[in-house]
Amino acid sequence: MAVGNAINPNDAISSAGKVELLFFGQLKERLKCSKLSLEITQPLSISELKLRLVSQYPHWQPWLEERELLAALNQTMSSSDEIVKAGDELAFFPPVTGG
Amino acid sequence: MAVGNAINPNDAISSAGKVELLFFGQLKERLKCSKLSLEITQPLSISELKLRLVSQYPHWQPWLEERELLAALNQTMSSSDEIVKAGDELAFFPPVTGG
Amino acid sequence: MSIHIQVQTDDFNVGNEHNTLCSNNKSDGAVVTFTGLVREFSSGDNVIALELEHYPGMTEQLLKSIAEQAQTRWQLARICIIHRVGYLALGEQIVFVGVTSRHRQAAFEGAQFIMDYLKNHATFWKKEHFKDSSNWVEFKQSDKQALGKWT
Amino acid sequence: MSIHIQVQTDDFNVGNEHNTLCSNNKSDGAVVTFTGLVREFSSGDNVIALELEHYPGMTEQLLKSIAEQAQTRWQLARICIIHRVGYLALGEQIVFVGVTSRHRQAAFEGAQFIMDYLKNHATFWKKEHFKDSSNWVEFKQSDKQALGKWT
Repeated sequence: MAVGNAINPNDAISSAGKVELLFFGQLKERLKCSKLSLEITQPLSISELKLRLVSQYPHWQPWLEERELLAALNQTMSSSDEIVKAGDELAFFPPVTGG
Repeated sequence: MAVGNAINPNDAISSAGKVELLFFGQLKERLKCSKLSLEITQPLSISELKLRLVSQYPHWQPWLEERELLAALNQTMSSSDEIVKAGDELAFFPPVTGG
Repeated sequence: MSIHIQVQTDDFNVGNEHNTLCSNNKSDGAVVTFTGLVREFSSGDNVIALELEHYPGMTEQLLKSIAEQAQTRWQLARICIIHRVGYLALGEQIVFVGVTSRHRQAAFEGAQFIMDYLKNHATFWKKEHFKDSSNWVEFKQSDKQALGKWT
Repeated sequence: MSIHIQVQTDDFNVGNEHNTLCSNNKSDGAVVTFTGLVREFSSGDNVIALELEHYPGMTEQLLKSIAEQAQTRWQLARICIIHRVGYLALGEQIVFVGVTSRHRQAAFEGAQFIMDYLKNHATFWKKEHFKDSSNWVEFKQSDKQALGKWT
């Protein structure tokens, strides 16, 4: 389902800055974290960003490497090779169970 | 759609008696008749009964011979070869258009 | 399992019927309703009202039989069918079908099945009133075709 | 054409939503609604409540996008989607989908399509509370399979 970007990434003069991370559902509970600002120095893929998180919070590894984990970059469902830039909003969550 | 008999036909000792005829929808308007008691002396098929009606009311012929006309004997949809007995309720009507 | 069938001249209230379907119903998480209203059916013409007649007794039995068939095919704990007769102005409600089920798909399919069978089998006849004329509605082939998916 | 999307903690009133779908709507003769309620989902266990969270902003956009997709596939003049979040006790309403159309089949299919896509794509997460424990609901394969009929 394509959804327009809700947050305009900065046209970064410097490519350094913060990425706003969000966690939902069971993942949020397991990480004991609902949001986190991550400082990055250059654009990186979602999977590279996950590795950064795991190196910083090693006990998160099993949950962040969960095969079914989903990611949304700037509120659009995204695959793990998409590039995250400073100013972006990146959310991780398990498969949805609404309705 | 099978529906149980709403009216129990008499276990006729004599087979003579009345058949209650009902007409609905456009047919009722064309015949200018919504119900009619028809005296019969012996059981007869629905198509034989139609012929009786036509001989009695010749101007009804085009409407009673309408190809799409439906019949319900004792409130059950019926084909023209089914047998009508004294005490029965027989309804004629065009295809239904509810809902 | 419960079936509620009503043929009436009075209007019905969808909110109330919905409440009745849901109340004291511990097991069903899905409720699907269909409501049919008097609209401008015929393209170009301006329907101002409908007039509906039915075959009292036979209609109620047919509706009950349709609901029972639906309950043999899907797990539908509660079914409510209300159909109005008489003179109905533009915008008025004609028919309500509401079903409850444990399962979303069953509720959707059950309600759709009931409407498709009602359109083809229930003994109602509908007359459209225009400003200066009126005519009986013709049976729609599309309604007959709609039955195809249930066989 | 109108689309109304609402994610809220408050309850909704199906009767009111139905009235809104029907009022000042001259052309649509068919209204289909789906309502989902908190029921005893897991066989054997006794759910006493659900807790729902969502991704604010993204959820509303996804629901709007699902409704727009439905309007490109079917003639659906009005669509209303309401989804509750927060703590919901047994028997409470969770989700409402209501659509209006000129055509009965379009209304049924449109509402079913929206629910199937909502279940698979809308960013809600559901936790079941039992007497002495709680657990997050697992994604259901049957919901994924339900999408099959729309492709």
